[in-house]
Amino acid sequence: MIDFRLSETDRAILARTRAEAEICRRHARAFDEREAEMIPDTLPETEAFEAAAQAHPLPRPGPDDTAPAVMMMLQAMGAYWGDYSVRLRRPTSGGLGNAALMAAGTEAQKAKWGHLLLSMAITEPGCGSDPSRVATTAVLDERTNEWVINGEKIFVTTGIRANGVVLWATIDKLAGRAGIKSFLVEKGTPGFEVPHKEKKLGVRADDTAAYVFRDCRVPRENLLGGDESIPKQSSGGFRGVMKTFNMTRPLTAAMGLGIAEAALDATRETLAEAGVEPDYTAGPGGVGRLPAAAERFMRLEALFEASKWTALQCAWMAGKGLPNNLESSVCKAHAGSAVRQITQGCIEILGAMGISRDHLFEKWMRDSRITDIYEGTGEIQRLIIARGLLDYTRDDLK
Amino acid sequence: MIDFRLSETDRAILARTRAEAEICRRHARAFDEREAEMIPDTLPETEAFEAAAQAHPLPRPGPDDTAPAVMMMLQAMGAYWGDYSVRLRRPTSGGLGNAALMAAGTEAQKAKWGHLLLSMAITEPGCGSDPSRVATTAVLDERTNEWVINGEKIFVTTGIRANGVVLWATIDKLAGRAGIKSFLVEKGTPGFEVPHKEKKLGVRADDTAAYVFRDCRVPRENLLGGDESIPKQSSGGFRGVMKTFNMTRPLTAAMGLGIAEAALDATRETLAEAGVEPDYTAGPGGVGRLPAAAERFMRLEALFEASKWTALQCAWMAGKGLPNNLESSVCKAHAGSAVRQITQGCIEILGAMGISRDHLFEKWMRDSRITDIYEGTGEIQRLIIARGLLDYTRDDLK
Amino acid sequence: MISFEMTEEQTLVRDSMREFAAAELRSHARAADEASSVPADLLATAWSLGLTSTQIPEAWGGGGEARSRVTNAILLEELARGDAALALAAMAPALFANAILDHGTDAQKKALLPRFAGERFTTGAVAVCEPVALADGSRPRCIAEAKGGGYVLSGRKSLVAMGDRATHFLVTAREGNELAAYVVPRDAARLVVGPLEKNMGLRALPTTTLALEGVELPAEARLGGASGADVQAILDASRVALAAVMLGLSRAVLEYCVPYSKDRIAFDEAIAKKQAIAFRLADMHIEVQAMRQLVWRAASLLDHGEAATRAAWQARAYAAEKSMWIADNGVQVLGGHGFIREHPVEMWFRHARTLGVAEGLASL
Amino acid sequence: MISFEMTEEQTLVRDSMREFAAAELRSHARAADEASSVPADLLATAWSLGLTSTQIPEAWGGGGEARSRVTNAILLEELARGDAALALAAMAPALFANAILDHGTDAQKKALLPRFAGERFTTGAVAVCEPVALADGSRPRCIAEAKGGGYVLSGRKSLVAMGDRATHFLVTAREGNELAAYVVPRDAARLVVGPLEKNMGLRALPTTTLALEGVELPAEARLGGASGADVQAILDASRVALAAVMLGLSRAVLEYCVPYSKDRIAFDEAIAKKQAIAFRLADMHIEVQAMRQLVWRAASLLDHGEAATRAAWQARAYAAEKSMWIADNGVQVLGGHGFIREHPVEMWFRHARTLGVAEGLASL
Repeated sequence: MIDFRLSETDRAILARTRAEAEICRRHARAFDEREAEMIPDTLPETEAFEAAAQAHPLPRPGPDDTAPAVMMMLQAMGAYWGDYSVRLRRPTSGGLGNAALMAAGTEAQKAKWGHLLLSMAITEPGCGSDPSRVATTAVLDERTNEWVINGEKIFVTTGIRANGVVLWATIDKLAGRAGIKSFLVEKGTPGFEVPHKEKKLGVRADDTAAYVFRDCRVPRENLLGGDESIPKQSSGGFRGVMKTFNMTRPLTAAMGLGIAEAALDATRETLAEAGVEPDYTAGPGGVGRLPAAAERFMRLEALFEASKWTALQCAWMAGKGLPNNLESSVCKAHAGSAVRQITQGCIEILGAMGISRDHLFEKWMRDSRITDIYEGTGEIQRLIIARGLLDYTRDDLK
Repeated sequence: MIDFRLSETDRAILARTRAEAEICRRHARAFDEREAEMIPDTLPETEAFEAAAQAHPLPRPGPDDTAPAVMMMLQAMGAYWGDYSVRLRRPTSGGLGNAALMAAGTEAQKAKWGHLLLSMAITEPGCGSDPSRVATTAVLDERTNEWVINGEKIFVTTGIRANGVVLWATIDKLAGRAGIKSFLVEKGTPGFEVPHKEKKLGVRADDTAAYVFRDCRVPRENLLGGDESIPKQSSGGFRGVMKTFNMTRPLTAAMGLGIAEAALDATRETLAEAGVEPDYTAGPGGVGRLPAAAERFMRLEALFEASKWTALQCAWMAGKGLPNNLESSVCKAHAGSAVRQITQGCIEILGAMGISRDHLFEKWMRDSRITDIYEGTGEIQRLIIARGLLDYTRDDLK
Repeated sequence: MISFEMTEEQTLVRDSMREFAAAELRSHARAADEASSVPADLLATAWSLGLTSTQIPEAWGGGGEARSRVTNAILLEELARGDAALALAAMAPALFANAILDHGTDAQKKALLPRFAGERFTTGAVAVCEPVALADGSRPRCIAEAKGGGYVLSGRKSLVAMGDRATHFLVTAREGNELAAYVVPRDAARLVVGPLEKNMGLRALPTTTLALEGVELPAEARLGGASGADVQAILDASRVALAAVMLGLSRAVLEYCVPYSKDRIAFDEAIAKKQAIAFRLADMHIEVQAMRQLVWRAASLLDHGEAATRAAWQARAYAAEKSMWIADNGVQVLGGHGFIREHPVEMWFRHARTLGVAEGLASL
Repeated sequence: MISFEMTEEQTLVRDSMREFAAAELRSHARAADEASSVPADLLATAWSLGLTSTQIPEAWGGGGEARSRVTNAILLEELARGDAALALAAMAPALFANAILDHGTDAQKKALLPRFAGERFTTGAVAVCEPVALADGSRPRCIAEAKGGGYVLSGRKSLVAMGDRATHFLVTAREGNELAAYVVPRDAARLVVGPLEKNMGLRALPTTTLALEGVELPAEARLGGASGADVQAILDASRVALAAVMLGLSRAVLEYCVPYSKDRIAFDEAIAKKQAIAFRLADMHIEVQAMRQLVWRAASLLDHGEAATRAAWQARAYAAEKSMWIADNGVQVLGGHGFIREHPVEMWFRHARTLGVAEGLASL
């Protein structure tokens, strides 16, 4: 049955998430301003997190609870409502690579690497948002049963702090997209170098790295999904890789939306202090009499809800094992543009105070800007959607 | 010197235009609703126009007067502020073909046909917004010194009422765009048929016709610009034709903007009656406290002014004989999208009353919608602009 | 538990309504728009499907089937995909009946609901809109004054759907600072039903004005009687319903533009192969998906009796903005053909602007 | 007579400023932004060009050149194209000086203007913004009360450009229902100049807060003296000036994106060959042209002493909206490179949002 309500357990889980997020937010500004410095891996407040955990015990999941995939989204939103980058510094938190592992890994692989913080390395200096043009190669050395990896990756989120990476490499250049596979490489593996950290517009505390692989050897079983993931018919191969996108695109949307929600919540409070309140009883003609700030804010809220539920529906499909490639692009594209409008719009509504670094509005605008860029730009998503709608191939619509 | 002020003469001319426009507007609704019927060519109020003329005598033009090309734009705006279609029924008013004649015709041609109402026929069933794919042919019969024209044209504005047409035809299919020339054909010429009138969303009283030419013969001198317009080097040929666009694109913009201004003026009045007033002293933060209707209206006004002055600058360049092909596309594209936002936005601001045919708001929204479509859609204009910006050829950017 | 799973019944409703809309609504839409009238036999056909009666409890002679706002939103989306004007005309009886069913006293239900369980088409009308700038359904200018144990209504209404044939009108008014509604029989004294209105879009939907020049009503005429009714809830439901209609309209535009742009050749290839067109189609699809989430969410909150005013506002405001954008761009995708009446897109463009500013034209 | 013809002088100013901006501003912009400070020698260089002094009448020691708001708008566009933050820092002295020149009493001119005609860089500061939500330059919360023949100022200001080094502050305040401004020397008692503010964009432009905790001023401190000054006119000019700055910023973005998108290869060809990118560049160009018309129009009205409040509002509001759109899409055109600080676009993105909500940072 179509239902938009949460169970008791759901609420408890989110309460815990929110409590943890509030701890993270205390450090948001400091981590942002101290980008350049080395910051200890763990927060000073491990105790605070434990306290939050005790204050919000998690009941046993029941049959009425929201599906794990959807709950994962709500938790991601909650976490990023607190702080995008600080949260990632929790040893317990997973990177994008973890989502890939959970989605495409074998049980053995999940058991072996599930505890690690895994980054995801797709983009290369040459290929921007075009995942099928991956130039990094993986060659199987039959003699030693090892994959030998060579290539460069950029824009690797949490690339410095991750203990390992799920990276895309081609095992057969001629096979094009079909030859692309995911491999898991642990930090410290010889030939795996992390030359530098990028200086960015936002998510400054969230280390974004460039990776270099030079004759980097990993055991045969580090091929994500195991040898079975090498399909009989080639076309399935790329889908195998693409499959890992089915949760990462909605999750990427959720991360951005968590930031947008933070901006909306703070704007609502600030407007209320200034005596400006939304009024949802106002009809289509009546909104014209509300203060412009209230009307504008209400529209941004609606945009947020539209984006949020579109992303949740996409994750719900993933949880159901329903093909959601088109929906993944839809929710990623929608959220990517929604968070831009929302975080930029909140500052416009508030006026000059919004750009002061004494508040977090400007940080939320900077941090959320990555949403429409990484894991496939908004343009790439629209290309995928349009091809689906028009039943066009890559050659029909470039 | 950069100056945005009008002279005395300018103001007198505009006062006359506005007075005439007010007469036309009285008939706007009737002409719109009675689309299907035959309506007499001249308005019942020729006397009213004469009275308006006497009430607003035109002083001698002086050196301080605004250039004719710019004044032509302001007059077009003023005329369409009244009513787009009714105005065209004035025997004295010119069609788009007249602008083409004035821009590209020889003195002899201007003298011979200047008094006629001339439509402009470019679009064909096959070629949409792609003028270079004109399939209508003109072949010179050396024996009789006549051009023999064959082809079909659609979306010919004022096509029924016009006494003649400036049409595009190719004299050399192989030469592509270079082979395209403009020809003047008077109504009644054998082989020139007008099969039917289109039923439209807007400008319903403004007859839009389809034309058919079957072995239609016109004298050699009906080639616009005369034989000299057939260039030595082919490339100039298309420019010769394109040249006629340099005033038609800004004029098309002005027509739409006249309608948008009508919508803004009426919305301002209606809001004032409802107790909602703009306040231009409000700063970037302060606008949030204005009624949403006022703030929204003020933004639409700004959009209008931006579009208006962009179009006027383009016309000013044409008047100066400066190449304004890029500017023509800029102002046409800007106005095309501006009038959509303005006329649709005014109704949204007013609420349900805006869609009643007891008022003209809904008609202005329908009428102005053609602006972004005819004389080259907004997409075509952006293509031209992008090629110019990027220094790309038609093959580089399709 | 958050779920997006349609019930079997909902899938059934969706499919059957999609068929009906294609066969009966889309096919008559253009002619009805040009004629500015709704075909009587169409209303009869819709009536025979029991669109109104099935959800009326058996106690009042109806089919007594369970009523789901989500299911009704799915139904409206499909009907509006056929044609918004004809869909609203066909569902007008339910608009009136649902308000009585949800908020009426037993006496009001007993007196009015059985009329909608009969064989022949019959309808009431709901009068919310008013012919002034910035009109707001939640703040009517129409006034109700208590007088001699009854009420006196004064004010003007517009966009009263089916006002030309309604047997009763449910009129919203301000009673002091309260928002209230009153059942006004067509033959009430000093009630003047105006001639058919001329609107930009939805031409096939007959609408009239109402002039209430001191209409005297008995106490029982007040919806919900002495305890009154939650009229905002009626408005909320109507906003969600209109959002569902705008959603269906948006799909109609998108689904017309996709094949058109694949067939239409310019510069030697299908315009759909141009990113400028293809990306716009993608954005239309994106917004259709997003709109539906807001509609379902608000409808589901209504189903579970939770506070829905905010969700309803969001669904309506978002659908109004995006459906207008979609229809406007549909016209642009068709270019010159978007401007002539040989194609339905110009009609949908008029529908979109009309729906986006209207209130009280539909219910769930 | 409507004309868009630049004078020879204006062409000269445009070209020389373009050179200066490229050589001195653009080249230092990134380092200055990362260091959050403006290079002192840059201010000296700008000063030596006489950007401030030349337009001060000879009577007060200046160059006495004719002042044209349009010319100054052209100048600001070019400087901001180099870098908005450094442009505002370099023009800060003129911001203060122009306000005195246009609205000050002879005594105020005599006392203050000669300072700006000297050899070494010196500046005052204008305090308009206030650190509250929905702050409005035309409705300050800062209050001036008449007391013992003088005035007492109470309130808080923010985004005071060059507040760290200004010798004087021109502070706007509400005097009863009147909008007024006061010259406050840096050493005034109960005036607290805050530490450098941390802003999202324009990091190179030093700004501070001001706390006026009952600052006592003599009657002569009031701008324009007893008859007062048209402070709205100062705000109008500042809005047009900021619009000119946003225009220059927008051009910087467009002119950076054009070559980038021709060089950047994706899917085997330059991204500029994709309509999705090419049309966005076209829209950027369209809006740059449109913005300039509104800026020139407002500036020209100011030059001719005509009512310009409406035109100034339009120029600022439009420039704020479109320059933000352009910078935001500039980031998108660069994709991942738009998000890293190796390219200037992320900085322009921060500049755009900052300029779009600021007031009183520039003049004409």
